[in-house]
Amino acid sequence: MGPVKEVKRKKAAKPAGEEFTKDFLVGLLRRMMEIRGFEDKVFELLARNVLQGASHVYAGQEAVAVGACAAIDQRDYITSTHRGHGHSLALGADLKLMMAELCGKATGYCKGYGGSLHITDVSLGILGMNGIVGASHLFAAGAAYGIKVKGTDQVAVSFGGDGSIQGNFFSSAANAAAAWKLPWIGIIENNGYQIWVRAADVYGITDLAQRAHGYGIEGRVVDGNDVLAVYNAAKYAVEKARAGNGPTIIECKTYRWYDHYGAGGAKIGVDGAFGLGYRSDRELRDWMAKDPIPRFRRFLVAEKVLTEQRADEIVAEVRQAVEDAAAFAKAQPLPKPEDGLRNVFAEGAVPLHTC
Amino acid sequence: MGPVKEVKRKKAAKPAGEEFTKDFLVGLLRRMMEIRGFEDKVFELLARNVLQGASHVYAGQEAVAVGACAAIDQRDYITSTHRGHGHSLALGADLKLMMAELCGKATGYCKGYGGSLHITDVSLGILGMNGIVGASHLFAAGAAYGIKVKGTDQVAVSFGGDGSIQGNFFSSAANAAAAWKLPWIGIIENNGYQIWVRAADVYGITDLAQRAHGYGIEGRVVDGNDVLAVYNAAKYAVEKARAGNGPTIIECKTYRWYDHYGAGGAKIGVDGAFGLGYRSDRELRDWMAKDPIPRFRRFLVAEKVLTEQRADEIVAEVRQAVEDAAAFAKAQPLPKPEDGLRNVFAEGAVPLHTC
Amino acid sequence: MAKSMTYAILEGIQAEMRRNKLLTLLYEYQKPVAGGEKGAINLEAEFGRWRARFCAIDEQWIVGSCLGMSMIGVPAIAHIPSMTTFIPYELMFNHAGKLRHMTGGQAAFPMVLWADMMGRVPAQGGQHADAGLESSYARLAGLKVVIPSNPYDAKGLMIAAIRDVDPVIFCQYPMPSSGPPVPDEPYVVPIGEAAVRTEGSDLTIVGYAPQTVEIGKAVEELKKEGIGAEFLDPRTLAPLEGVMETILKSVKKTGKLLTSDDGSYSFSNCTEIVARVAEALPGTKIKRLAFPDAPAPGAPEMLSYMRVSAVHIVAAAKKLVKG
Amino acid sequence: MAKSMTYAILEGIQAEMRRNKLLTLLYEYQKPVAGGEKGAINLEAEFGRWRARFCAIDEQWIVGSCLGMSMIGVPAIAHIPSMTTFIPYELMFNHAGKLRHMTGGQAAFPMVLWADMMGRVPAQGGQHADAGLESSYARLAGLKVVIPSNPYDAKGLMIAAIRDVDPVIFCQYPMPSSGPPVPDEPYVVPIGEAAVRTEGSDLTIVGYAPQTVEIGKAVEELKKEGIGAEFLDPRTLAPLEGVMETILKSVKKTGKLLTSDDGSYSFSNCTEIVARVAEALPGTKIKRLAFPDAPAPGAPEMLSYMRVSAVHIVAAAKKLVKG
Ligand SMILES: Cc1ncc(C[n+]2csc(CCOP(=O)(O)OP(=O)(O)O)c2C)c(N)n1
Ligand SMILES: Cc1ncc(C[n+]2csc(CCOP(=O)(O)OP(=O)(O)O)c2C)c(N)n1
Ligand SMILES: [Mg+2]
Ligand SMILES: [Mg+2]
Repeated sequence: MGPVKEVKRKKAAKPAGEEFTKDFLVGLLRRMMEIRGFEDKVFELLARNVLQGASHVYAGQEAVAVGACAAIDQRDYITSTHRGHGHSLALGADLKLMMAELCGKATGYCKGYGGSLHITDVSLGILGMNGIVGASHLFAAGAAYGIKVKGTDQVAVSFGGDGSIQGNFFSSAANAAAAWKLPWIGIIENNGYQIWVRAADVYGITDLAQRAHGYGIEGRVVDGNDVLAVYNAAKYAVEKARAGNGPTIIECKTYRWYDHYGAGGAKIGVDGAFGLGYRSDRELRDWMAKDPIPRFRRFLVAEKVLTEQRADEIVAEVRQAVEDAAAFAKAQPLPKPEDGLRNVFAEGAVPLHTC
Repeated sequence: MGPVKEVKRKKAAKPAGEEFTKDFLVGLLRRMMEIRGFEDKVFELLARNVLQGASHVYAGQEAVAVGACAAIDQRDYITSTHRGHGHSLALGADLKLMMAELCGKATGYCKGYGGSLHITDVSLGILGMNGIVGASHLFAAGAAYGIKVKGTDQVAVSFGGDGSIQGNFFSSAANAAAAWKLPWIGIIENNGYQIWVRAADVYGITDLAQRAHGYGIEGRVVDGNDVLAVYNAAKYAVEKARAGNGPTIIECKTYRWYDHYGAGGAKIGVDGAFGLGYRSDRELRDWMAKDPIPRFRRFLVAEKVLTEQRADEIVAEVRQAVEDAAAFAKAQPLPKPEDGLRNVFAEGAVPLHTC
Repeated sequence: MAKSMTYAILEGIQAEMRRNKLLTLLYEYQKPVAGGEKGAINLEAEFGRWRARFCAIDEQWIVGSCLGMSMIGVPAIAHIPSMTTFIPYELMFNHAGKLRHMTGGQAAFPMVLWADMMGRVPAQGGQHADAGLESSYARLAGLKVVIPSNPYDAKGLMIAAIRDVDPVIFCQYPMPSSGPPVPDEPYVVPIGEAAVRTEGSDLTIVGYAPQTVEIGKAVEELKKEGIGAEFLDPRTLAPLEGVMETILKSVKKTGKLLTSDDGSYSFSNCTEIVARVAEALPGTKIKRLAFPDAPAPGAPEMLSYMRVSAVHIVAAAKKLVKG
Repeated sequence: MAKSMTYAILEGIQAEMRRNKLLTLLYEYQKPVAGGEKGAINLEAEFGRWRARFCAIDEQWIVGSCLGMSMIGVPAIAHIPSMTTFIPYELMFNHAGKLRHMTGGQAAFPMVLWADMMGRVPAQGGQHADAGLESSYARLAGLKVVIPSNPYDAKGLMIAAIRDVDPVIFCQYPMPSSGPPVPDEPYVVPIGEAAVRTEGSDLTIVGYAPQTVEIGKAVEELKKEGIGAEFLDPRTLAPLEGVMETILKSVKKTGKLLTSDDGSYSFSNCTEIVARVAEALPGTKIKRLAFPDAPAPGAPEMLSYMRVSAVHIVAAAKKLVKG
């Protein structure tokens, strides 16, 4: 095992042997903007008490989902977490069906059964957002085992926070993936906090990718606010996995802007990211200065991939799409009460016991 | 984290700053002989179907238990496994009460409730042999946390096989011990097999001590058939832990002579160690050539710590003590049937439901 | 303002931590902090981080370490969040519940598993809106299970649990600050004793935790219609022997038993109570109401359709009484 | 020589693995190998190591990976040893049992948790002599639980479990090679149907797995004394609706129900059956026999004192019938 490697963004942002097309690069920016736009809307709806339930807002971490998901294909699988809106959207999930699910509507992705924590579209290769921390890794590694049985060159990517490497599941995933070179890529989104608990106070390591070495897995650390750095690391891991060379664990250092979930403390029109007791506003401002979206936009404009004017147009398009999604969701029907008894098993309904 | 270190036996077998007394060295030999003698008797009783239940014979691994337990004091704690006879005896457990428990007698260590898998003497600091693989590590790390609360300089040592580092418990122990520098020492007795499964087929690492690094713990590899090498490594870890410098994981490479448990295939008077389908007799013979007991005996004789004659006397004394223990156990009373209803809670008995 | 459930529980723990200098609390993110009229409680500030420690997201550590430390005489409380109730199930089953017995009485675990229970919360989905999990623990040998329905019982049962040398599962559902006022001083609500919430002779209603709210409303409603319900709250689920004395005495009087449950129907909470009554008092007319054997859906419309409410209890009680 | 339980089960798995080229078995140390008159079965030799894989001592991996792979359409069987039954409890509870519901029907787990159950073996002590654990699973939403009592049912229920798109817990207790002969061909014993082992009209006796041996003896003994017992084996514990039809039909006829159980008494196996009978048929005379709410002690003298045997069943049946 080598030491933990830092994957640095290539000077011209082009990994060896690959020329990025303009469409690809602009697509990355648009996806990040879509996530931000969606999450800003969710935050607003939470603050206005229009949305119920525990939405864990992804704003700030967009580069991780978008960079990693750009490295995989339609045929591959991902598993996600409580903070999963971004992962789905990065794969191209429909804003309308997302929003309908958040609103508990019968036409949402999970027909209203799931809500924010469980948005799933199996047709996009999403094996489920899972509200139990760490479970994403085990299910993806299990899917990776299934890929070996099928004999295809698919891969399975799991997302998990800095909290996801401890607990019950990660260890089982990592050991088996290492022993049998499974096509599993574990993405650790290290945003520094587990609710309010600092990773540094509960772990004996600083770079969480180091955990990989104990299993015999290559661990990498990347700047999680640099979409191309994440993409490059993920691409490397995906190609390695497809070639039968086993798993990689990629730690993406990043930050979440808002509180753990919801819009607690935020007044409408006032930013609810500041004034949280467990972190300093200064720390937040430092990370906001590294916002992955303007950073990548500036880069694309400087590299003449995009004009400022076209970028503004995209912002407007995204804003409109999000507003349309919110309007769509509002107009959708509620689920039928008795449908709660369905989908327990594949067939039929379970008996009611209120009378 | 440095690389995995191999703790080599010091030339003169004396760690810096410590002079071994003759008593200490001969004591190590005697303890190993006691374990071997006890296990040989257990094996014989199993083969003759006198003993019921699943005894997991420790023969071959004596240097690990004896070396590690010599490094701790009466005030310290250990936790043990399904293969625990050796650990108890290394701490000075009474041969008679051990044998009585194996025979399910009312006067055995656990009054007949436990049998081979659970022999416990809390007065020796044994927090219980535990038949669930890996649990020993978590309970010792928990005890180590309790030591911090008490503010003493005790340590807690857990024994576990090569199978014990995966599964549910080890990871929880290692992470917390690393994060908060708990006085925990994890001893991994790597005998190469988990029943018939080779560690190499189910792990992505060869030196299991490497697992430690993923948590930020120092991991060491020692020759587990060299009692002084084990002692030195354990002593180092114990002193480090007492000084508040946190946990150590020590992998002891060793081998078990007999089958996973019982005396299957053995005819009375015929050695049941050979002819197991999952390993070669040659591999076994190689390890038997490294038998920790004659090896240490030769060393002590060469160093003039012991004469051959005195060594033979010890062998005879141990043999007698073991025979006495077997006779004692045979003569002991059986438990009262209704006592099975006791010790569920601290007080009283639970109701019977057969009528 | 009356003390909240959490304030009452923390007040009990605080008193015991003052009394016993080793008692230790491990938790995840649910800070042992509460504000109230009698002053704020902050266990980390008062007792230091070793004795009130937040941990990684590792419930196995939180519970397993409390088992380990309690074995060496450091009594401990493991506080775990609601969606993780079953992560330490194996630890409580194969270790906490068995080691005393397997060691012939040598091992003891003076520890409390303080398990947060979410209950049937809307808009969360199945993993974050569960109830009834206490019954999986009540099945296991060597464990005690308590389940308070108001702050008074919560404080008294927590203190009883801490003082008990056997491992106790303490289940906290979100409950309103109703019931008797909570004294500032420590006191004990004994484990194994049911509470008679209201007396009556027409039928016996048994239920606990969130369902006590619905049952309470139903009992009032029934009274208006001239039906006297005797409402019993078990408070302890294991061991059940003491609780059953109270329940059997009541059912002997009323001849009718209605149970109401936020947990699922099968192999579940009130099942054992019903079965014991049926064995002891053949001829009893029995009705069990419960959440169906299904996960809790997110959408509130589906969820509330599935939960038992006061209306259902009133209807079922009338049917039992009138024929 | 009749086929053993394990042979029958492996024969079923083998046939399904031949039929479905993706079906995969993960296990720990219990090799999928069995010898019999019809030739030896060795799944690893026949299907290769990817499809019949031994694993590290990590039941969470074995079960979790089967969940993961079954989600992508690779049906899987997770075989775990008896002392580890509850290690994957959380996985089956919060994931296998809930994800279909939480995703509005999108997620499916065509997997089988093949759980070895030790039963009340002497000279082992509490962790290695347990029984009744199936009821903890039967409580959980979205899971099916089957529990065969002979090789014929074992093969047919395993094939049914494999073909079922929902997750199924298949509980194997060590059982003798009794019962109907096991056909070489694949066949299905439907999930959710009880078996009537003997007919009778004086009382109904319900029990499964190891207790069927004791009940079988008791039924013979009772026959000699002129008492006709109807002996029902549920075979499925969840969902219980179909099984209850058979049981209720029988109890309606006999008016008396005796259950006998190797698992513990409380919140347990036959509790749910008793409670449902009590609700549906008030007036039924009911008796539950069971292992006490205690771990199994090592010493055989203590253990056998605690287990229900044919003698106890005969005595309890006579008491129920004669008054
Ligand atoms: C096993 C488990 N324990 C606890 C929780 C409660 N919980 C939900 S999110 C969370 C924090 C997760 O932190 P991290 O993994 O860093 O992800 P982040 O929220 O920072 O994205 C916790 C403790 C849970 N869902 N699952
Ligand atoms: C969690 C768990 N899984 C499985 C078992 C069954 N089992 C008992 S001992 C053993 C092998 C242990 O191997 P190792 O840890 O290397 O110890 P060794 O027997 O070699 O001393 C297994 C699988 C168990 N007791 N606990
Ligand atoms: Mg985080
Ligand atoms: Mg081994």
